[in-house]
Amino acid sequence: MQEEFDIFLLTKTPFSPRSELCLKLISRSGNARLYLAEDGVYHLLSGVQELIHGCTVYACKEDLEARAVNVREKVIIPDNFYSVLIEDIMEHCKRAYTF
Amino acid sequence: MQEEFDIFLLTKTPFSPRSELCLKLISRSGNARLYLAEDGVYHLLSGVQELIHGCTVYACKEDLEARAVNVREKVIIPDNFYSVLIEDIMEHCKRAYTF
Amino acid sequence: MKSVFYLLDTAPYGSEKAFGALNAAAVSLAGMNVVLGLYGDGVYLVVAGQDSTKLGVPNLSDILYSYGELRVIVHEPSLIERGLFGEILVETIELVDEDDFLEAMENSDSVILF
Amino acid sequence: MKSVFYLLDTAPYGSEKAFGALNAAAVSLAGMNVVLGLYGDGVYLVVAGQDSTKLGVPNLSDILYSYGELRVIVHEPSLIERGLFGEILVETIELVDEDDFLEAMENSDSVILF
Amino acid sequence: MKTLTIVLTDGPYISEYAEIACKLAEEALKQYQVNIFLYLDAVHIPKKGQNPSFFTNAGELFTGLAEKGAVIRACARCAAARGYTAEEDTLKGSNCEDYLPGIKISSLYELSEMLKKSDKVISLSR
Amino acid sequence: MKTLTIVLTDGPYISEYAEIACKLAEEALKQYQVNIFLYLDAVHIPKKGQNPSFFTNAGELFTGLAEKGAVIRACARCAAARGYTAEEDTLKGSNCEDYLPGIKISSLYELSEMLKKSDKVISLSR
Repeated sequence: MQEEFDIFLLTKTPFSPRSELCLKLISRSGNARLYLAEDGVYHLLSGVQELIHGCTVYACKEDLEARAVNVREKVIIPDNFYSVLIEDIMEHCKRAYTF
Repeated sequence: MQEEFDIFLLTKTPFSPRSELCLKLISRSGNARLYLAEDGVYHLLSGVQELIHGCTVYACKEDLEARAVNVREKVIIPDNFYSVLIEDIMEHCKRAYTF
Repeated sequence: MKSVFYLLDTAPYGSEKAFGALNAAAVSLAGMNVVLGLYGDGVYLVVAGQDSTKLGVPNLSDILYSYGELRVIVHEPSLIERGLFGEILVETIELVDEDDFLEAMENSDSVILF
Repeated sequence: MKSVFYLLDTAPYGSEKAFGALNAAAVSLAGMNVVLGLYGDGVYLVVAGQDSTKLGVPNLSDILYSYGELRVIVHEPSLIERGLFGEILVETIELVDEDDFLEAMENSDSVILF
Repeated sequence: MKTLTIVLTDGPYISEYAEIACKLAEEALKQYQVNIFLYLDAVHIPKKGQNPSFFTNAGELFTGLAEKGAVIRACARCAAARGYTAEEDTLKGSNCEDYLPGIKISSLYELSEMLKKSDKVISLSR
Repeated sequence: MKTLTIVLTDGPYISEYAEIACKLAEEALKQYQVNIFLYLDAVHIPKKGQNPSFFTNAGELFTGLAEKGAVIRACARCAAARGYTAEEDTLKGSNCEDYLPGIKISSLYELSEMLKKSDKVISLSR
């Protein structure tokens, strides 16, 4: 059987209470993937990668560019963010959450 | 000359960042009146009266009743909240703020 | 999909969201396991004695009562932070700690936000 | 009314609010003293190098530059909290501490929220 | 006569601000000139045909305010984006056929003019 | 075929969620059935005649999704409140004359039916 992940799509800024809830659920999941889109990409400026060890982080290129967020490390920036996200949600996902 | 007040209309819950900003401005004003309407009346459950000594607090009756906020003390509940507020803003007000 | 968790983190009356969440949860009761989770400002929904007559909008605590079969869980830390612990609460709800709240989210097939 | 303070506490791009605040501030420049105050998530507006071409929406930092006569003040504590202190910022803005930010609000005849 | 300007940015029902603005304007109109500027989602407020079963009809409230003398203007860019078009002709005090009587679409510069002529401003926004 | 349901609660322009929903749906439609339920302010999305000068036309994006097979339904109560009336007849796949082709007003029970038949659900809300 294929491995199954908990997929989190986060579109809120770090100071949103929903971001906090999202990060709590990620830290409880043993097998999470975090997709940052829209204002969610600002989490990369607050060092979210340090908070959620072991969670793979994806970010949307167009949203990074619009917001001038320069990522240096530990983040996957797919050519087609939404295509990767949809495949992950539909085929490799135990639970999908959006915040 | 008539006395002039800083009038604050607050319609946000205590956990809104705008409430925090509103309370900061009130604490700097020597002569503030706080009008709580809509979700702003929830501040009475968090003890806002203790935070802003010397500031007169008004609350909107219909909003208190809808939200089941029972006020015990130190709050003026006018028969016609919006009439009192408008007169205060238009006639006795140095600066009017809404949050 | 056999279960759905409606997350409400917005205060009632100031926005249509609480009314919308209650209606959506109610229609989902037929055929699915439904949980309405109140978090953050959403917990204000459970203060007892709401009377919205003069505001001219639906009484949301009456709606809560009228769907007695709806499971409503309330994030207790949010309630305490907001000074609601001493208040009388609507009886049909369940206070849960953070672990139980997150677990209820994890146990649902989907989460819908309001 | 001779002066107006536009308060923006919402992040750019995720919502039309930043674009709306910039346009409203721009049209007010003729005949009034205008300050655009960035607070909370609004401070994200001043990170330099924004390129929204692929998103298909207006470039908000370009708009900031094109109204060079608009006074834009940025609440420094909000900026620091968000990890933006080391970032390169748009040049036409003014970093201010909390006292100066609140004073600018107090010195305006009106405050409009976005 | 003193002037009050109210600035709105939210649509009806999703927030209570349309109703609060109306309560404020009703009181203010007894003694003062009232302007209301509808910006961003607030341009939905004057739409014809609203039929909210459980809430007060926001459109009717605003057309009522216009009858009592409030000057109500909607931002042209925000209105066009949301499918409300300004016509050349004005009928029943409106230049948009989707709008209730007395409420016009106008340029954003109108906001600036309203502010300049106002004694006080109230801004309501989520 | 697996089914994805997207639930929206915000109107166009004021938030980016209409566009994100569209990007997700475009990708999903290549392989899956896609349902979109428009709730609360999201019932404004399919309005005819939107003309946003600076943003992508949200209505056109959604009518395009409907053409590609997405089932898009708007909540009847939310739509009526905001002035969108369901007619008895269906024309070009829509039962509302203010709506773009392919998008219908339906009961809230449709949301529940969509959820039951779905493999995954994405909810986007401010």
